[in-house]
Amino acid sequence: GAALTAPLAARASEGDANILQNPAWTTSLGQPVAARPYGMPSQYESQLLRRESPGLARVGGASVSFAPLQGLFGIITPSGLHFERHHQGWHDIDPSKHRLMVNGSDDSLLKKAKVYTLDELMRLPSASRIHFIECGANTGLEWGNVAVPTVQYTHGMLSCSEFTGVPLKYLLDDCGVDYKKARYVLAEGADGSSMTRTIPMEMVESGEVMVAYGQNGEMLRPENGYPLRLVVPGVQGVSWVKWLRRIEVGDQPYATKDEAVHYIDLLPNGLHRQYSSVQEAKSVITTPSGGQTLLDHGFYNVSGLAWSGRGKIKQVDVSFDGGINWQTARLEGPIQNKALTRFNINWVWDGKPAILQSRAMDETGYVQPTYGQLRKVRGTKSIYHNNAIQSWKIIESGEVSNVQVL
Amino acid sequence: GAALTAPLAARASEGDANILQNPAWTTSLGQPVAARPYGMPSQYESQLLRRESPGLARVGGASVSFAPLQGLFGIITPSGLHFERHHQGWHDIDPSKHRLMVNGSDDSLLKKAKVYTLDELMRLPSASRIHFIECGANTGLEWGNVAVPTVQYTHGMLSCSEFTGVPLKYLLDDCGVDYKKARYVLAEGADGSSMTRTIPMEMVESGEVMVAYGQNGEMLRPENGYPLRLVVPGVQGVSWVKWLRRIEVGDQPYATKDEAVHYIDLLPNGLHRQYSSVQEAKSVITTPSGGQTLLDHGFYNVSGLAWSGRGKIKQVDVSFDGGINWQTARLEGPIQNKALTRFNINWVWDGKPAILQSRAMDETGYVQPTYGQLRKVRGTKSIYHNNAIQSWKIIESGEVSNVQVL
Amino acid sequence: FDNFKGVGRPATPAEVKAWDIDVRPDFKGLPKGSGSVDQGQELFEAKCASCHGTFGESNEVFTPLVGGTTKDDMKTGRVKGLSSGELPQRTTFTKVATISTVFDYIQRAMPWTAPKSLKPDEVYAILAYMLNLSEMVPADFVLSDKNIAEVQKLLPNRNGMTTDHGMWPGAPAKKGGIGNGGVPDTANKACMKNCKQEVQIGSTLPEYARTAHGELAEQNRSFGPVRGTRTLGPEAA
Amino acid sequence: FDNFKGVGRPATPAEVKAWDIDVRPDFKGLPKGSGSVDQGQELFEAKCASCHGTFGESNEVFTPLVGGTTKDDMKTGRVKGLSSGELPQRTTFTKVATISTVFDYIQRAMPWTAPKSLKPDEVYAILAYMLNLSEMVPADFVLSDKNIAEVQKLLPNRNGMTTDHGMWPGAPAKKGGIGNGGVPDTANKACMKNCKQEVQIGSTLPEYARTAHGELAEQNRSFGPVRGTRTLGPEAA
Ligand code: HEC
Ligand code: HEC
Ligand SMILES: [Ca+2]
Ligand SMILES: [Ca+2]
Ligand SMILES: [Ca+2]
Ligand SMILES: [Ca+2]
Ligand SMILES: [Ca+2]
Ligand SMILES: [Ca+2]
Ligand SMILES: [Co+2]
Ligand SMILES: [Co+2]
Repeated sequence: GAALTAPLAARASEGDANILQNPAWTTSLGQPVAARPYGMPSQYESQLLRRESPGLARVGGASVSFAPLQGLFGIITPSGLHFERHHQGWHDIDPSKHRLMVNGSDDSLLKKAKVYTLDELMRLPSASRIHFIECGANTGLEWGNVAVPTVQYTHGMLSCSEFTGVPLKYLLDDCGVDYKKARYVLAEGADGSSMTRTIPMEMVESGEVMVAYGQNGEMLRPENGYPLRLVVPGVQGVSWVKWLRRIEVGDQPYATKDEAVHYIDLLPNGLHRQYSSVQEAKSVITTPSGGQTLLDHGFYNVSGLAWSGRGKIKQVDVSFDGGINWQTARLEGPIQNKALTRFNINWVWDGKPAILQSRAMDETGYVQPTYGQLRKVRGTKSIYHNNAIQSWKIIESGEVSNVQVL
Repeated sequence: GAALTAPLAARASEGDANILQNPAWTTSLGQPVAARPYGMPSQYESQLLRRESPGLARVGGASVSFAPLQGLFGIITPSGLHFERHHQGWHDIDPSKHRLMVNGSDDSLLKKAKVYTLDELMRLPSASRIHFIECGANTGLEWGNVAVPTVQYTHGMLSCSEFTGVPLKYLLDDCGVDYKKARYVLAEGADGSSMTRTIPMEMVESGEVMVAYGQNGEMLRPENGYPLRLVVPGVQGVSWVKWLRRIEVGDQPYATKDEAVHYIDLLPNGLHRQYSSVQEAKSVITTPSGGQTLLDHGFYNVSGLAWSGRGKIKQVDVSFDGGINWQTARLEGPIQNKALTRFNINWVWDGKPAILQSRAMDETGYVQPTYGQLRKVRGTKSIYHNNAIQSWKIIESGEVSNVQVL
Repeated sequence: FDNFKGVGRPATPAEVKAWDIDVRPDFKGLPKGSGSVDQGQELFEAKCASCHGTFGESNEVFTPLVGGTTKDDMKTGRVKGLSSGELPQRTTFTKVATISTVFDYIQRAMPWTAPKSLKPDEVYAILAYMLNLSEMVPADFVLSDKNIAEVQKLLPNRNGMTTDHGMWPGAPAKKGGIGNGGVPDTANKACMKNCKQEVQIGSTLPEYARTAHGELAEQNRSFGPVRGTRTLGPEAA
Repeated sequence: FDNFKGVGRPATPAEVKAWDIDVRPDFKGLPKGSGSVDQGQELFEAKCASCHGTFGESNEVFTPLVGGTTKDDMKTGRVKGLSSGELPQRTTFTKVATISTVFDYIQRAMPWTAPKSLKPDEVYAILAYMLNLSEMVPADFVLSDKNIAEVQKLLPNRNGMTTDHGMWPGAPAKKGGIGNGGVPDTANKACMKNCKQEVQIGSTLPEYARTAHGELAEQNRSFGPVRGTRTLGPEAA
């Protein structure tokens, strides 16, 4: 509409008043350095916040807040906007009182159970790696049909950070774990829920699983597990146990509440899949996306995110006609193992209706499925692991909305 | 000392009270999601802040605040701790009133001068890349002799972020710039100083120079140029003009105040180097570093940062004996063009005095120089571009301090 | 490096005992103790009912704990409502296949505001009451570490789990692992041109859902390539 | 893509005029106008002296603007104090090689609290006063767009710059660029073993510098592999 594009046009024949008269910030002295010893975003960014989806959970302590993907750039999620999922609320734990214990379900599985302080853990060989974390229930609201309006609510249980920590394998080695017998790891948190999940020893042995204390250059945020969380690259977020206080090696999986009652995927035949962990390749266009309105016809950079729990993203294709024809998008590098990958593609909107989709392919050759393909196997009540191709419909007014293409 | 290590040891024969009695956070309900719609670090992180160096500048509006490298991990600098350098203070600019103009020193250098709004710029093809930014004056206090106690003050005019924006070349192409004639670019800010710097067209043509709006996933912070700053990878920070409002293409360099009176390097012969821009390969150990004290003998992960304005870091070597013998450190990947690279190396401290050094090599084969080598050419009054090897001396008490090895 | 000199210390037996409270499906970790349905009812009413309802049926704070299971399910070990689609909602006992899970979770996490406050006997009693509510044990039942394995054999959905899928890494079940070795469910192709005849829309956003998440215009920047769509108030389309 | 349809618009001449205020070494961009030393003194005392001192000599808010240059420097175009080491501090006029720089900067940025408030004639007058303070022009001098190129020829450090270094990219000067083509100053080697006989310490942290930056114990975490060294207070070493 004309009202929306007014600021784009010159306001008088002479030119734009914002140019002809110098603005206040160009004609005055600003604020000193360290005015904010720890900085915050601009006051004009206050609309991008993590938000709950009304009606999703009954209590805030066992709920989700979604990251505002519709306004984020690149692959690093600002830590202040990292999605949250707690089961018994979050605490700001005193690191000087926090301990990490490593023990065995049986004494025969390791040489000695040990206790580590933060002082000690932070002396060990550290690694820093960029990884995505996605809740297994991300996009879960949409298994049956379109349910929520924006990418914040469809895909916002997704974040990506640079994590720093100690590969868990070093700790298990230090305790003399018998890897032949101990094929499972129980990770336990220090919050009220003492969240527990079984982690496959294969992933620990690969060196990828980390006991992390750093996130995006600083310590983990309290909401994300300060001072320690497990990082299990490629695996759903619930396994990335926050406020990590104990690691037990065992010879059987543990069937904890969040792998025996939740985070189990209901199939059409009434069976539930247990220990479903890996997040398969997925992608979503974030700009433009549901609940947004394009200001004008013409050129647009269409931008989105792709990721895979099985490794690197190899290719992302974008369709503007609901999946009939596809074009390969540019990937912003470097493309990393089990990390978000930002893709961009040029587009000129001619003002006619369009349906935008993105389709990720990972290094195993796996291609993100359509809703039709996925529902054929998994039905519509799976709750978890919905990685179907997302569609955004654009109508003449420029309004973008959430639709599902089969 | 024993007092410091007390928390490490079991407090009674039974065990640690922090384990034997569950802490409060394990026996209570925590805070709900979105308690903080935009999150902040833990209350226990309050000691890591950006700080001024007393006596360095007379007024806060034309000063520096240093990033606390001594406590940072990985390569991403938390945006709240990004170093600051302002010349006339910082403003929180209203993006709806901000404009970017592209013009020529002469009408013949381009087809048309143009004006862009944020609405428009953010529609253009975007790139996201991780780059370091280092002030040309970083480590400048140390040209003559050791002057400051910690790595925050020796090297803290250094940060690294994922930047998202439009390659400047696209804008110049859009204005029909004549690249044969226009070999220089003037970048101008919208703050009181209207900071100006000359940028080499070679770097714009390479596609690396960006008009950035995004930093670490969100918009730039006000202190870092919200809503637009120039990103000039590999070049000293003063060229990364903040609050960018104008780009002029020209056939001569501009000799602006901050390239004709400051950011010029005094040589022993009395000449100043003008237009010194590229930051040569450099590195520093951040843990342990000056002003810290080791708690105990034994194993340590020695960690630091390396970077080069000429491309990727190829190798980092670390010495524990003041540069007589060296070992190659592990590099955390992926190693990126003109980005910080985190290195780590194992070390067992036997309690004897030691001098720790790191030495970066970049993909051109250039090796970071010693103080002796650098001073031979540049003397001691250069102020800018001190990339000498940093030394940290550790004495029996565990105290680490800043020394210079020639 | 063969050791991390000076880092970490052995855990004492008392420390391991204090924290190693997990209970596995094979009941490793199960504390000794017992509790009756009656005791459990009293405890449940005092400590649990406010959130979960007197009969574990409440939907107020969380999905119901009990309900939706039948005598027949107890025989087959498969909750029929899960496949027939007749189940109004999936309660805890319609899903759980391992009774250890419920014991373990109550012991570590409930009551929600006072986790780890229950003694083993109390957990046994509360669980006995929940089993009675689920019609798995009679009103005079006393649950204990001795007979919990028998109860496991009655769990309505005990045969309701499968690990035959590609989302657990490592070897497939036939080679000692528990998954299918990583084989995914779907095999989409990266077709590029004329990939289908027509676009079949399966679902569009219902009007109530468009406005149920607040004013979308206020959940986007007020500048940039797009605006948040105005969904509430007089200006809304 | 050959064009970005719908993005950007031509700048109007008035807009370019409003923002394109830079002045280059060849005086491209210099506005017409003039101002006398006398006028300049009045303006300087009113608008500049509070920070820079009546004679541009103050060190209070910033390094001095004038001082440190000699009649001889004006002849050679090289400020001798820069190489002799006799200069107590580097004032603006000991360094600047292009008078355009000073005009441009005052016009865009000064006075500090009211940048861009000066008209061209005022900038000429103030600069005339500063040149007079630097003993480059007489007390009755009137600086203008017409004679500023003559003043350039008197700048004490006009020959004091070199671009013969490796820190500007592109072709070397002999091939049309302005730098040396990227050749660095030093050529250290990645020697790994027995690289020197002894460690020569050039400098250590002076005691006053150890405590001049506040309590270092409070500038580090209170946990982790190290502690900040306690430098102040009774517990300090
Ligand atoms: C103050 C509220 C509250 C009280 C009191 C409470 N619960 Fe809960 N309970 C919850 C919430 C909320 C959850 C979901 C936690 C989560 O999401 O992980 C839950 C989960 C459970 C579950 C897991 C159900 C499932 O399907 O995941 C069980 C079992 C349970 N509670 C039993 C009990 C028992 C037994 C008691 C008393 C000893 C009790 N609860 C007291 C709020 C409460
Ligand atoms: C309120 C204090 C203040 C006032 C008033 C002020 N200045 Fe400045 N001036 C400064 C500061 C601070 C700087 C350094 C800015 C920077 O770091 O970029 C400066 C820098 C300068 C410089 C550059 C010097 C150099 O070597 O970089 C010149 C020239 C200058 N001022 C001239 C003037 C003139 C002429 C006026 C009056 C018209 C004036 N100043 C008024 C504070 C002031
Ligand atoms: Ca156990
Ligand atoms: Ca999760
Ligand atoms: Ca100009
Ligand atoms: Ca700088
Ligand atoms: Ca120790
Ligand atoms: Ca337009
Ligand atoms: Co759950
Ligand atoms: Co300066």
